[in-house]
Amino acid sequence: MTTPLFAILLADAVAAPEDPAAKFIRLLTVFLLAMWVGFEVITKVPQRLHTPLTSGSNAISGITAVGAIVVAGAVATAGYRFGNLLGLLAVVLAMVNVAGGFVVTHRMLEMFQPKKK
Amino acid sequence: MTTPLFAILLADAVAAPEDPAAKFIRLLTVFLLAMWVGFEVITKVPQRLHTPLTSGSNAISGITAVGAIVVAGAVATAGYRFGNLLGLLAVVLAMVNVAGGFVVTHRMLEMFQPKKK
Amino acid sequence: MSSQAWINLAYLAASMLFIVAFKLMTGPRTAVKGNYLGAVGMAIALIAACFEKPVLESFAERGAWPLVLVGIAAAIGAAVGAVMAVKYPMTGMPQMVALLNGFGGAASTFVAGAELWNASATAKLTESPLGAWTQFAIATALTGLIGAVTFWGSLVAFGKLEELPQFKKPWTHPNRHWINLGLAVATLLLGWGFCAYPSSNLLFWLLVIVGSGLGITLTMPIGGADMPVVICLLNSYSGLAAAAAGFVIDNSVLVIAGSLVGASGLILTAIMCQAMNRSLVGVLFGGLGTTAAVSGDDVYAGKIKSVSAEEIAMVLEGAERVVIVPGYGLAVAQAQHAVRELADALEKRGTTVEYAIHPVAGRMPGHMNVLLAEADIAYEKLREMDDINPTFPETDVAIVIGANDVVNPAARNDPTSPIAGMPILDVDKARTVVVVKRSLSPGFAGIPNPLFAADNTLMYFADGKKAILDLTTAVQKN
Amino acid sequence: MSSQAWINLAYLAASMLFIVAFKLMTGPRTAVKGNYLGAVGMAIALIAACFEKPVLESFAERGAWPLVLVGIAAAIGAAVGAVMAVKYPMTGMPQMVALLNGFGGAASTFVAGAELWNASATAKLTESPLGAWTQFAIATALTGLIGAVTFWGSLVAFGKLEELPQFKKPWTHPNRHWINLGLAVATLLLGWGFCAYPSSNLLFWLLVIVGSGLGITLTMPIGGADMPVVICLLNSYSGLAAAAAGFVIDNSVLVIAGSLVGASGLILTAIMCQAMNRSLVGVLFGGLGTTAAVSGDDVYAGKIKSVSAEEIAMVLEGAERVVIVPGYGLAVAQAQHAVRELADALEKRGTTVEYAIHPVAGRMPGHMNVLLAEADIAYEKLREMDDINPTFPETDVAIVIGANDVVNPAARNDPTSPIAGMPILDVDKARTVVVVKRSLSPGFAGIPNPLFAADNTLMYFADGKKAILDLTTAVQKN
Ligand SMILES: NC(=O)c1ccc[n+]([C@@H]2O[C@H](COP(=O)([O-])OP(=O)(O)OC[C@H]3O[C@@H](n4cnc5c(N)ncnc54)[C@H](OP(=O)(O)O)[C@@H]3O)[C@@H](O)[C@H]2O)c1
Ligand SMILES: NC(=O)c1ccc[n+]([C@@H]2O[C@H](COP(=O)([O-])OP(=O)(O)OC[C@H]3O[C@@H](n4cnc5c(N)ncnc54)[C@H](OP(=O)(O)O)[C@@H]3O)[C@@H](O)[C@H]2O)c1
Repeated sequence: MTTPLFAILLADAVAAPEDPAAKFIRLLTVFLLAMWVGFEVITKVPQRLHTPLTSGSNAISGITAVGAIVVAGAVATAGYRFGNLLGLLAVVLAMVNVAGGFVVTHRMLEMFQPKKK
Repeated sequence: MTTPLFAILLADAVAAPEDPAAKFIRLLTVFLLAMWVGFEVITKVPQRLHTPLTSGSNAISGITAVGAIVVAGAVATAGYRFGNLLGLLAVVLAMVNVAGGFVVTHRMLEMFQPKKK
Repeated sequence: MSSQAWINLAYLAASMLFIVAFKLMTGPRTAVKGNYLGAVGMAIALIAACFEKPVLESFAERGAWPLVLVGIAAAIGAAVGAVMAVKYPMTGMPQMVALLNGFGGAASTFVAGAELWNASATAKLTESPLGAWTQFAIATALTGLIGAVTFWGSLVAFGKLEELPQFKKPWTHPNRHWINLGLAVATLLLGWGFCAYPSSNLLFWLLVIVGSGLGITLTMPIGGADMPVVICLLNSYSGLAAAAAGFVIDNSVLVIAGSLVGASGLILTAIMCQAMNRSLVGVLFGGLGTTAAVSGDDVYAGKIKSVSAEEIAMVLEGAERVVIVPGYGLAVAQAQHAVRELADALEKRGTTVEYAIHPVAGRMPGHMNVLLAEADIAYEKLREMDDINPTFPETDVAIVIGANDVVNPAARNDPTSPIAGMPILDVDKARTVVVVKRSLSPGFAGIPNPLFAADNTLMYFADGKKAILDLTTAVQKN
Repeated sequence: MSSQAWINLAYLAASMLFIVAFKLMTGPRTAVKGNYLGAVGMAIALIAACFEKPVLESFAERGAWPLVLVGIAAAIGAAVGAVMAVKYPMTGMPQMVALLNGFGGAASTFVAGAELWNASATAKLTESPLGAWTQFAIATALTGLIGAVTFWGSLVAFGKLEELPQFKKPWTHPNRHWINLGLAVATLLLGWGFCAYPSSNLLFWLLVIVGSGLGITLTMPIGGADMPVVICLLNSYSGLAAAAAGFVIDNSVLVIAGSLVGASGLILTAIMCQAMNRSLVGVLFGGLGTTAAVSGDDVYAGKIKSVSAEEIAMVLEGAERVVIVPGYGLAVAQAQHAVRELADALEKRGTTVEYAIHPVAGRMPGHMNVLLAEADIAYEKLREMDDINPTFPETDVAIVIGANDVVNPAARNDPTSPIAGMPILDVDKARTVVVVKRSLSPGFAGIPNPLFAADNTLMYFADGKKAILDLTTAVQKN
């Protein structure tokens, strides 16, 4: 028979296909797994490549450009264009980070290559 | 007809069920990350512990019991009880796997412990 | 937070506990804790499953009895598993793992089947189409298929390792490759059909039947000695089946745990093949396990020095450093405790005793470690191949007990040998080598071993356990 | 498959490419490929972003110009970044990384701010409540806060490393701990408030302002030499800010890439602290960087042997094995090419030359490796501490160029030394030690170095570059 507790749980469970909390936990799952992969993979990078590692990971942190593009390119409710402007600014900043990071890493790594004299 | 971003997020979260393809990719993401973690972590297990590793991972593969519980305990549409029966069978089999796996692993690992004579 | 969110959080916690469990498997002390944490994770996941929406709805509609039934089923399963685990002898671990593995695979198949049954029933009642679910049809088909292959393959592997009479001879029907091909084609056709009609229970179960056939015909021809590779591969499959089931019911803990197990099995399979210097395809479809034994007459003729326990005891008297090399014969003879006593006797006299463990000695990765650990031999004394090989030239006596292929110098010297290139333990470099086995018959690879004919080798023909017990007595008498 | 599914697939591909990129960072050859793959992943993700539903809707409604604007903004950013990256001198890498890092942090803040702005505008229009979104309010607040701290912290770090006059002296306001505490309390209060009113733009931007303050006041007191630790930490923060932004806009590629970067930064921070034998808290809140230099008079008095280039050239003549030990001074003097020439001259005469790289030599992990690689010195000759330390007793001459703390034997011998316990390069065990530096002034740790007064040490006082050039000439003359 239906106890009050179960009724509540039930109502909750039937309500929405994916509620924000469930979404949060889903992203948390991805976050924790990716963190773990990161720790495992990066502890294997040798000391001598730590500077390029820093700049390379720096470039990848520019991934926030993805978010920037979406907010910059989205439809703005009339009178609320400020969001788009912020987005554009974010695009510029993030792209400096991305391009700068990858290029500088490449420049450094090129130096590690054996060269013909 | 303005449909700003948040409204879409909101609509996504509250009303529309996630489309199957998107769901599949979401699970694929988790799968690939977990595989990667698995490879990184397990390559570090020393040879001498490979037998307990096999039985331990065996126990964990009994996680399918979770699915078994859900299908066994679910409401069956009248006349369609066969699904529940299958589920119950799956519960039994999966629990043999789970309990057997963990116990046998423990038994083996106990042997590796230094003992007082 | 909704109840679903709480459940997902519990699943997440369980997933992380599983990863930590694997992480702790790196040392024998931490591994015990790892195993506990794995069990805790499992418990959390199982309890959370009882609060899933369909279960709660069923509770509301039909009362507690379905959940009670589930509880009873779980209790029966757990009891059976625990009893098996406690009762099964340590030497039979490979079989035990195979059996448990098969059960896991079967469970996954049944979960997918039940899910499909319920879904198609609902679809029929509500007349809503299942057409758009191609990805989930694939996942369902894969679960059913992999689960069935795992179950039957594991049963065959179990039979072979238990040396049940029906499985003694590898099955080598002349047309077996055609049969396999036929089954594979049938699998593809049924799979394709199922994706087109994803609500068809019939197609699903046909797929399961074909998968069962494949599981049997693929495993039957493989020699008993190759079974460990097959077991690890099936272990990996059972994980992948669980992950696929996770896709079917949209559950991330199944996906994560399943893929961890899948990765673990794949790695072990790869390591084993590497250590045997064979390819996976060779193991699965080749026939090394079925090669007729090559005659060793030319190799051994007139060069074998057979000795008694007393003679060996005399050799051991002067030894400062003794290395014991266990192999599959140790497991067959169950001589691990006897070995321990011999080592104790030697150590009491001041001799250093160590053990050289080859990665594929025995019939399962880590097999020797488990056996010797059962006899209370300290973990630190079990040394891995690369670690101990350089020390053989400084070893006075190497005692090889029931090992053969893993100490065969032909792997190093004879490029035409079937095991050429396989890394071996260099016992032949020890001052004296004592080999304990019952006869001159070959080991798993079916080839003669020049070591037995070497100048510095003494053969002691007897059952492993009896031989070591006699030797210990002789040593203690001296 | 829906368009959203394709986009998500693209994001997944990008995420996997990022992981592969890190995985390939394990060797200098594969790392180049890794960097390419990382860039490819980024390109895929950025292109996919242009097909996100809001962007497409905007395209349908307002035409192409918003997307064109985005393209222009991206092009400007990329051009600026690329030019900076090509133009900046190699010795300034730490600064460069700090600056780029700061931009990434600021971008994350703006993304969260823009998202919030649009969302709250919609909420106002549609009068739908935002109340239930606590988790996302937390994510938004965190993104804004971490981003602001990262940006301002990075700017300060940049200023210190560039040795801009404003940043020369570490800021040590007597009440700074109180100020930090006040800002921290304000952060918590604002964060709490924002979670209660998650549609408040005002609260968000106040939080950003307070975060900016924290970024400055936390970084200002830290000594310039400790900046590399701060940079790695901020690098980690910028990753975490991106991951938090991923939570805000529900995007897994941001979450995955962000957490990879977060993990990387945390690991580097930990490694650096370990190699300096200091705790992270000590670096962030302690004051080793600000210690007044201890007088070295008692240590050095009467024991310093100052020599000329010609004298050193004579010592080098008889040497069979020379080890060069670079330190921060090498970067300051930009002497890497000169060192290369010296090594060439020595090698031409048959001398073996190797380089001993201490993990925290210089001002950034791997700093010396990058510098020496710039001068075309073969990767294999750069040897790590644990690897080369045992060889110093067989080394004829160790040439220490601009290194100080990393060769200070007090770390080994004097338990009261501030660097006691820090692992060092054992150059004092070489037959002869040549130290090239401008004066007897201390290095980063601000303590005297007994090595300079040792019997087998010759001091050569000059600017690093000039000194090595003179030495090379002297060697070639001999
Ligand atoms: N460990 C793994 O994971 C794994 C997996 C698959 C395959 N393999 C293969 O298995 C082989 C293992 O090598 P191994 O050297 O351990 O074993 P082996 O080469 O199979 O030789 C075992 C020897 O033990 C002797 N033996 C059997 N019962 C005995 C008893 N009761 N008392 C005394 N001796 C007995 C046998 O000779 P008698 O009959 O003359 O007594 C036989 O020559 C390798 O070829 C490996 O590639 C290993
Ligand atoms: N690598 C990292 O990641 C990192 C991060 C944070 C902190 N640190 C710290 O930085 C220190 C690094 O040690 P280190 O031995 O490389 O450097 P150091 O101990 O800081 O010493 C550098 C020496 O170089 C000399 N020098 C400066 N400019 C020069 C020039 N133009 N020509 C010749 N010599 C010059 C200086 O002496 P004169 O002024 O007499 O010439 C100084 O004694 C360690 O204490 C470490 O803990 C490193």
